Amino acid sequence: MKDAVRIQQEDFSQDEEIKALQASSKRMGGIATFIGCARDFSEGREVTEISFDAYGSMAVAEMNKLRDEAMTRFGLLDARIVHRVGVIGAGEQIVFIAAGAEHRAPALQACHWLIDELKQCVPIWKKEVTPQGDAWVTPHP
Amino acid sequence: MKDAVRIQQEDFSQDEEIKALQASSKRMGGIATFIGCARDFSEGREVTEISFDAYGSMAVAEMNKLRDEAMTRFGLLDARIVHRVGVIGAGEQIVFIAAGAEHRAPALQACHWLIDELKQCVPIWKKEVTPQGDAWVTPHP
Amino acid sequence: MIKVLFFGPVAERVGASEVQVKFHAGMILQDVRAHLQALHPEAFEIVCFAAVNGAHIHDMSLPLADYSEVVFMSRFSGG
Amino acid sequence: MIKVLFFGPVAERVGASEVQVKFHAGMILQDVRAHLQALHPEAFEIVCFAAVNGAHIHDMSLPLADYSEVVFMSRFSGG
Repeated sequence: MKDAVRIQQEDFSQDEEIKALQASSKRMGGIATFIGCARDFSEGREVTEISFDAYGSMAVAEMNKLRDEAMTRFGLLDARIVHRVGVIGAGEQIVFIAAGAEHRAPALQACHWLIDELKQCVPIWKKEVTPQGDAWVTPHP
Repeated sequence: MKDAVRIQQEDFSQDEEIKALQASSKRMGGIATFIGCARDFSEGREVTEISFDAYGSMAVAEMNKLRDEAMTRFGLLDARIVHRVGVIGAGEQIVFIAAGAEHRAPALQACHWLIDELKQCVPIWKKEVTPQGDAWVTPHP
Repeated sequence: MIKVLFFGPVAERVGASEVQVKFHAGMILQDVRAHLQALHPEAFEIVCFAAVNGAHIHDMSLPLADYSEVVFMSRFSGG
Repeated sequence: MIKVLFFGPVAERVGASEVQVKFHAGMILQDVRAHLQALHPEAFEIVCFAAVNGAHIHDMSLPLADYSEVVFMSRFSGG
């Protein structure tokens, strides 16, 4: 089975990830997921693709820390985090988060917390490629 | 393409549902999903399977109303709701909700709102089948 | 004729998923409810909601048309 | 030798994803930062975080060991 936390170039399958998550416990009553996608339009500019750079070893370590903290904080049965790097076309999937718990509320809260924290703590940078040129994205504080 | 709102006996594929959701707009930056699963244990009893009964026509109408309201209330680009009926084994998927928006917060909030409302408003009933006999589930108020 | 449907735990207590109630002029939802509640008191202990032709109805004084579809339902437990 | 890595917008402004800085006894993180900032002022305008051997470091007076891996990073924009 694939690792619960990964950085990879290739696309991922939700069906596969959910199956891996569910395999950890039959007591899982609720699974919340978040998928971040490459939009074809950002702040008034057309975006043809997005290119990601990552400090890979630290990014994976930080994602594992977030997963561990979410498991404890929300009492999850399992969680998975996958982030793609390299060049991603408009409409493609970028990031996947799944949180599974006995009941729905902690799964949904953990999923929201994980994507917010990932954006704050994980050393990954995106560059939007537009017909007018490339631009690294400056996150809103 | 399958309807965005459905009641069906057969299992569903997240990959297919997400693809259908994404097809509605390339401006979709965030997709939140919730999957409800049949647990093998509930309130101290072992559960071997869950059986669902539904007032089908009204359930689909109510689910469509919820989808419409979520689209407006959270400014979604698209949403999908699938609920299975019939007999579902422990560990299997019961319900699927997906909400897609330009940004992550409304997608995550809409997904949480939709599953909470579905439990309140949609005429579906579950019976837990245990080694000690069957019991209709009485929801907590 | 009024078609009355039951689902889940209510159907189990009634022992049927559909019954017919004879229509009469001026009939209101409460008439159907009172008639069936007398026959199936245990089932109606858990009835919380009613629907007529697929719409939630809170007002039991709603006049019914002949051939209406009426449903008496317990609390939902889907999802 | 201290290995210094750059990523994303910082790497673009430095014009390299890796540089070497000569180690000396008693070296602290701030020494490396000051040295590189003088060479690449535009890149360091957007530097917000530093890491040493894969861990976030807020204290620029951290003593460095030889062969440490140091990274100066701008705000993250993943997800």
